Amino acid sequence: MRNLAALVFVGGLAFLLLVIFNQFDFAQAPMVVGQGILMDAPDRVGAANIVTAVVLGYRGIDTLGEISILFAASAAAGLVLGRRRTDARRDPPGGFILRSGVALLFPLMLVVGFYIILHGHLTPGGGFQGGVILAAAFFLPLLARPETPVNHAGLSIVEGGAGAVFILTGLAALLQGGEFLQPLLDNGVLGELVSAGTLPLLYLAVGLKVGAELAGLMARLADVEVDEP
Amino acid sequence: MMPIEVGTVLYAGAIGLVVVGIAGIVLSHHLFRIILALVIAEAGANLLLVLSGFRWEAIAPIITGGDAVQTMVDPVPQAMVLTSIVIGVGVQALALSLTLRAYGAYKTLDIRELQRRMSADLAGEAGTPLPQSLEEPVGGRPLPAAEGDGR
Amino acid sequence: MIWVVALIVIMMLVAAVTVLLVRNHIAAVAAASLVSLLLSVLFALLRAPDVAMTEAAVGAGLSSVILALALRRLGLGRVKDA
Amino acid sequence: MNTIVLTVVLPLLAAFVVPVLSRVSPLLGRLLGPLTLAYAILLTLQVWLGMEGKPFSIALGGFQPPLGINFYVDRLSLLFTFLTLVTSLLLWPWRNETEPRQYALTLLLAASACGLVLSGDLFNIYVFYELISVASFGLAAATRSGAAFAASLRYLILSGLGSVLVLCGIAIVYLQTGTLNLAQLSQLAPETLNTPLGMSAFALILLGVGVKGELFPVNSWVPEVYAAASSRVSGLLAGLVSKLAVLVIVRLLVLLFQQESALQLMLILGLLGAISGELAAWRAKDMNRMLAFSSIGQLGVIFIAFSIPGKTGLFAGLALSLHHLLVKPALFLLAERWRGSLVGLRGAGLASPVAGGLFVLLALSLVGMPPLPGFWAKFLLFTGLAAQQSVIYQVALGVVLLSIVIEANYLFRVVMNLFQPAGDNSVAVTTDHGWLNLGTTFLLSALLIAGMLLMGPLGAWLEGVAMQAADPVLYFDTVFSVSAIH
Amino acid sequence: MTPLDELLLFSGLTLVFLLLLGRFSYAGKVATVFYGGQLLFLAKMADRIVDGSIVTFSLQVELFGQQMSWRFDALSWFFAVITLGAGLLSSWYASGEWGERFRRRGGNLWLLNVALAANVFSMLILLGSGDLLALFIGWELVSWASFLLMTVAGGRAIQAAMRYITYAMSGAMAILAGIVLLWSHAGGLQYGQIIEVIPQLSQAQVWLLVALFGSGFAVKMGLLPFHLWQAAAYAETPGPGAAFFGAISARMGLYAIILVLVQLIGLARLSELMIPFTFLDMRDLWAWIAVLTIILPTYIALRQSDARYLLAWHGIGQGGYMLLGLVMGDALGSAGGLLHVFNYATNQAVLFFAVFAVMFRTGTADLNKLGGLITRMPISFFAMLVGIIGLAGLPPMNGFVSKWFVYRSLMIEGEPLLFLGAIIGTLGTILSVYKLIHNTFLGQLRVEHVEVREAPWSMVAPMIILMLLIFATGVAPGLVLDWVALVQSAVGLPVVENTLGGVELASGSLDMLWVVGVLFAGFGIGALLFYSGGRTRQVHQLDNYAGGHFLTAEIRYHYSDNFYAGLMHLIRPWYRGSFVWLESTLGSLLGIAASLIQRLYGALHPSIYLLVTVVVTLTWVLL
Repeated sequence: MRNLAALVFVGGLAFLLLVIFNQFDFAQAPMVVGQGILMDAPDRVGAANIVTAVVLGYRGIDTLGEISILFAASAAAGLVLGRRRTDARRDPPGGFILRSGVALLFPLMLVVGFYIILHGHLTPGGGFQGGVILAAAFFLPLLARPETPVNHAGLSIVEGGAGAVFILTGLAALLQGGEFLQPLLDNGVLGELVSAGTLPLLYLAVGLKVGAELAGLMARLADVEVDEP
Repeated sequence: MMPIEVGTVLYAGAIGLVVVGIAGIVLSHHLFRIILALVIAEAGANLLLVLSGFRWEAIAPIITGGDAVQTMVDPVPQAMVLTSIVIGVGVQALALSLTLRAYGAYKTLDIRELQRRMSADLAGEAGTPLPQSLEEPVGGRPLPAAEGDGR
Repeated sequence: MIWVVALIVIMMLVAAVTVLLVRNHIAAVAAASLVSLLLSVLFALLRAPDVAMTEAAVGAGLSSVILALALRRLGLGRVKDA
Repeated sequence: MNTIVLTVVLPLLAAFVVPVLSRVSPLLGRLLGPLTLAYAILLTLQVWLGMEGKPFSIALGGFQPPLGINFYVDRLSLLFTFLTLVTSLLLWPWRNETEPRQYALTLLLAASACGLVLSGDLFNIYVFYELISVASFGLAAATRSGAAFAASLRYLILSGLGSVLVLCGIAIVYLQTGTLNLAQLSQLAPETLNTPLGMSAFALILLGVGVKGELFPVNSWVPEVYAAASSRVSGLLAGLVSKLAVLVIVRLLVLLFQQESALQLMLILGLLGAISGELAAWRAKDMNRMLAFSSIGQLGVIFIAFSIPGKTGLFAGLALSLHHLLVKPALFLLAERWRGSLVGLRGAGLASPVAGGLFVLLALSLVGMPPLPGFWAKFLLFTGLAAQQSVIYQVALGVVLLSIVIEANYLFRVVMNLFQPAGDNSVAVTTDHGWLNLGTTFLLSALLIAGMLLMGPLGAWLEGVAMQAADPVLYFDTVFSVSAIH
Repeated sequence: MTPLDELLLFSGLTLVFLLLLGRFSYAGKVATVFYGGQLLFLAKMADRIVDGSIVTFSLQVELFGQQMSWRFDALSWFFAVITLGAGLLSSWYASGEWGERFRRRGGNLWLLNVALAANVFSMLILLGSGDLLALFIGWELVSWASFLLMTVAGGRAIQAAMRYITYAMSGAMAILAGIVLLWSHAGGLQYGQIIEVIPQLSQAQVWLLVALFGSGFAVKMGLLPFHLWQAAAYAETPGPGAAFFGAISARMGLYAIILVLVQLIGLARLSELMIPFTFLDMRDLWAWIAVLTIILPTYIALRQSDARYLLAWHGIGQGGYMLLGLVMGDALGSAGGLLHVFNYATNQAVLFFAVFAVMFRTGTADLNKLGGLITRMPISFFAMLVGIIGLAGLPPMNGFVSKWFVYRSLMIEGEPLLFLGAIIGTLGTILSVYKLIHNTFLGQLRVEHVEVREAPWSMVAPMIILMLLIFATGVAPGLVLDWVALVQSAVGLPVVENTLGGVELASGSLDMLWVVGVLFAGFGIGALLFYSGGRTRQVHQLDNYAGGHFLTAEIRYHYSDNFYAGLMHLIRPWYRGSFVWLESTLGSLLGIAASLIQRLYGALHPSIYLLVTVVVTLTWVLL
């Protein structure tokens, strides 16, 4: 009965949302801000990937908030899951194929991850995507050899350090009389690797932070034992 | 009859994801499914945002060299969705950690059962025990003794 | 174009419903991953390569891994479980 | 002037660094947070003195407002920045055994709260709102009891659902206007958002954000979380976070959705919240639950206040919010030792008369005994409601009056229990409140008394704050004149 | 410094002094002196009051555009005299052996002293209010101060106090609603502004105002149907507190009624407000409420077996006389109502003092466990005798004068039904006060009370003062009537033409000097006849026989249980407890609503609420 009522309301919600969104002409939305940014970005920011320009430039504080959320989630998860007991039962190590595969994949993924991060201002991809790949790279060995202890201290240093770099880069601009997170260095030539001012640096910080955060999260989830209350 | 437009299909897809997600949250009682449903609903909302920046005949907002000015799609919603996706995964990880711990404490993954056991736990801690289930009257049934043992 | 889009959307919705209806939790995670994957294809079609990459990496990849890990810890990770 | 951004950034920085620092030096780790917050408070005061009452806007990253994100600093946002920092400092988890992660989460909460108040961009507000959410989930679970985990999880699910709704609302606004900058939106709103579509966006955002603001039907997490979380966290959530959520809604109302139906929607939900919260609190059997339900009721009243159109509503709502912000954390701090069944509290006030006296003072102010500040806040609300012609406002007036009667009843039932000699079957009550809790409560009560004595100037000043915040044109001009100068 | 500044400052100082030093044994005595000092300050402003001028308070507060001021006019002054008198005597009563014993038995004397001072102080603030906002603040202060005093005893008193505060808060909220409504019409809360705006309001609006204000003030007065809280709350308060409450506390409601309904809105306007579906107007309604308040509580008092409760229930009933006289609105009726405030205060105080004196010595106020104390506590007996004569409204005590005024006014105004009601009430009063004095002081002395002595002087002295006062103002009501006339002219009622002994009226005067003279002449003759017969012989109190048998002290022949058995048999079916039923039904309804809501909040899976609300609001918005 309750489910039936809920279904009716779900149907109602679908209908209402359809009614609402059908009133918009598809692909005709006013692009007030978007157009402005498209005109402004190449000269102001100098990043070929305008999404990156938005993420790190125009909406840089969003990104700061976002890595803070990841940090908060990771800290909260750490708080919730707690420290692992040393005598806890561990998973059996992975098989030979897994282990050698990991050994092979690990450097490859590192390279790919950093490549994606560092080309974030030029091509699709950037700190988030690259960070995820880095996280996967660090998580894979754990899957293969569960008995290896996770270096949470190292991870938290990377987390904190990368976050601090992001903020300090922003503060540097503030100290020079600009606004917080104002791009600092010269824009350089559009489309080159070393261009777009401090954007690559910021994206590197984001990538490292995201990578460390997610790796830590996965390691904790893989590591936790449930029976302990 | 009007031909179905791509826009309608896409909006329907996005709304469908949102609604399926919400339906999952509301209808499902299994914590794990609820978290999955939350992920789906968020994905739908993300799609909605991306749709709001779409333009026909436009290219992705990346300058590929050559200074021919081409129309591009709106980069702002894309940036927002990037943010939103990462937020989503953080929340999801936290939710799963909490689920693990809640399961560890109460040995159930049913959200209703979890609520019951938690309320009983909280009430017991506070020294205000909940009344027993109202379906069963308190105390034994005052039935006449059965034939066999009525000696 | 419309048929491609419609096909993807329908598959996506079917996968989403599957997530809720299928009894096996591993299959549900797989279906959720499929939703993300199809969504990232849609993002790519919508000229949002960055988002598509992120969705593929985060939604289809990382998120599924996290879910699977949690499932294993909850003791629900076996395929045979109903 | 642009140092105000540091109130967001420095706590964030401290939060990032604190886990590492605590490994190096636990003492530094413990001190970093409070020092950062104290410094941020000083910065806020400096900006306050520098702005001379005139609002200004900061273009973050030097990207001018409609394109980039701006921080809008007026007296209201600065006031709440200040209050956020001070409350976080007062409710700082000082205890020795605290994990550094909890410091980090508290700092993140403070930072995001400041950002939420200052931000002038809809999506940026959403990001900070999510940050507050995640931090508060973590803090709510920080007691590491099973109940805390379960309550926090249920809170998270409801909140996540709310986030999806907010995102949908943002999508509607963006589809309709093509911008997310509040100043620009406030200019575009009369043509684009004064439609059913705009209203549906408002409804979605209201219900989404309302989860944190303890809005009526989406607040069932409140009793669970407050009963399971530590008192300091409960105080922070009930006192601060809920107000910030309300504040976001109010900003949107003033700038974007100045329509009757939006106000009515809020009014009705607030009404239901007020009466349901107070009634539930009336029946509550333990301290934390009672305070939680009472906070739902109070928030309902605050929603009612903000739904009065124009400056009057803002003034009354702000006064009520400030009062609640002062009183609720203090009550939660007292409840830390007095948690548990209300019957078991017999004699607790006799055992620790100072705490009992403070409880009575706070309860009296909450009930609205003149001339305590609570009365004046409610008086503003009542006069505002009575001046409205619509019947529903008169109904609201009656309901709020009724809720006060109920509130007086249950609060003083507790007071009577506190001051009756303990019977044989009452639970032994720990008398020790700890100097920290008692000191903080004392400070908050002293502020309350000071507020009563300085009610005249305080009221005039608050009215100025409300007047400034109620002016969308000023908002627009401020944000865009800055861009002209740069 | 105006005299009012001095008065309020001194009153505040008294409170502060007691807060700091109230736990010492001398505090009560010092406080008594302080109350005397306050009375002196009050006397100091008497000449200005007599001039008809107003004494202002120097401090004015302006908040949120509302000017708040305080001032004393004749009305405030009149009530303040009674308040301070009651405070002085109560404090005196408590300052000696009574307080010592109270403390020894585990009572909190500090709290009692402080609460009494807080009550006096807050009442003075209320009486001084110069606008409606100040009035409300004073009102709330009085409410909470009373609550404080009620809780002193603990135990059952707490229950009563909780009931009181619920009623009082409901009343206060009704008043606040009225104030806020007035504010929205007048734009301010000064009395002048309100008097201006009232004629412009529609009948419906005034109706609402009268209902809100009236019910709010009625709660404090204990008028029907808001009377249930009062008896227990007053009776359970320890000695002096109960006397103070009985004497003046409930009259704050009358003060406010006079101020708002008579002075601001005006009785004439009340007569214009018709009650739908009846031929009554608002003023008739008030008169009938007054009469019902006289009758019902008085007959409930008749059933009480606890002396304190009996008196407290009477207090409610006597309020009805005051209101009845007042709504008559003519010179004689309103003078009777106002005079009764004073008279009743003296009567009730002396009665409570006597009852608590008995309690002090015997440890009980249960009317079934007392009797024959007349020889053991003669002064207390005499105090109670004077008190009940006054309360029942018989000459030569002052109660007679005020009630005579009210009856006379009812007759002149042509209200036979109301008159009949008042008479029925008086009948009940006489019956129940006789029960009081009979069961306490007359009849057989109980064995366990043989050793009982008269109460100590610290308790007896206030009683003697009150007795003298009652008798003096009974013989020469003109002493008080002068003040009453001042009040009448200040409020805008017709002024009574009084003489020292009473009034001169075309339709028949009252001169108490004559009445008392004749009465005492009669007594004298009676006594002469009685004693000249020489047939009296003094025997021991326990030396008794009945039915030809000597009775030992152990045999109980003093019937007190089921007093008035025949009458009770007759009227018992009328005690339905309807109001109690109404109250508990309301409470249960609220309880049901509350538990439903708790279930809502205890929902197992609450996200469905979010879904439902989203759908409903979106539908509402899109339509």
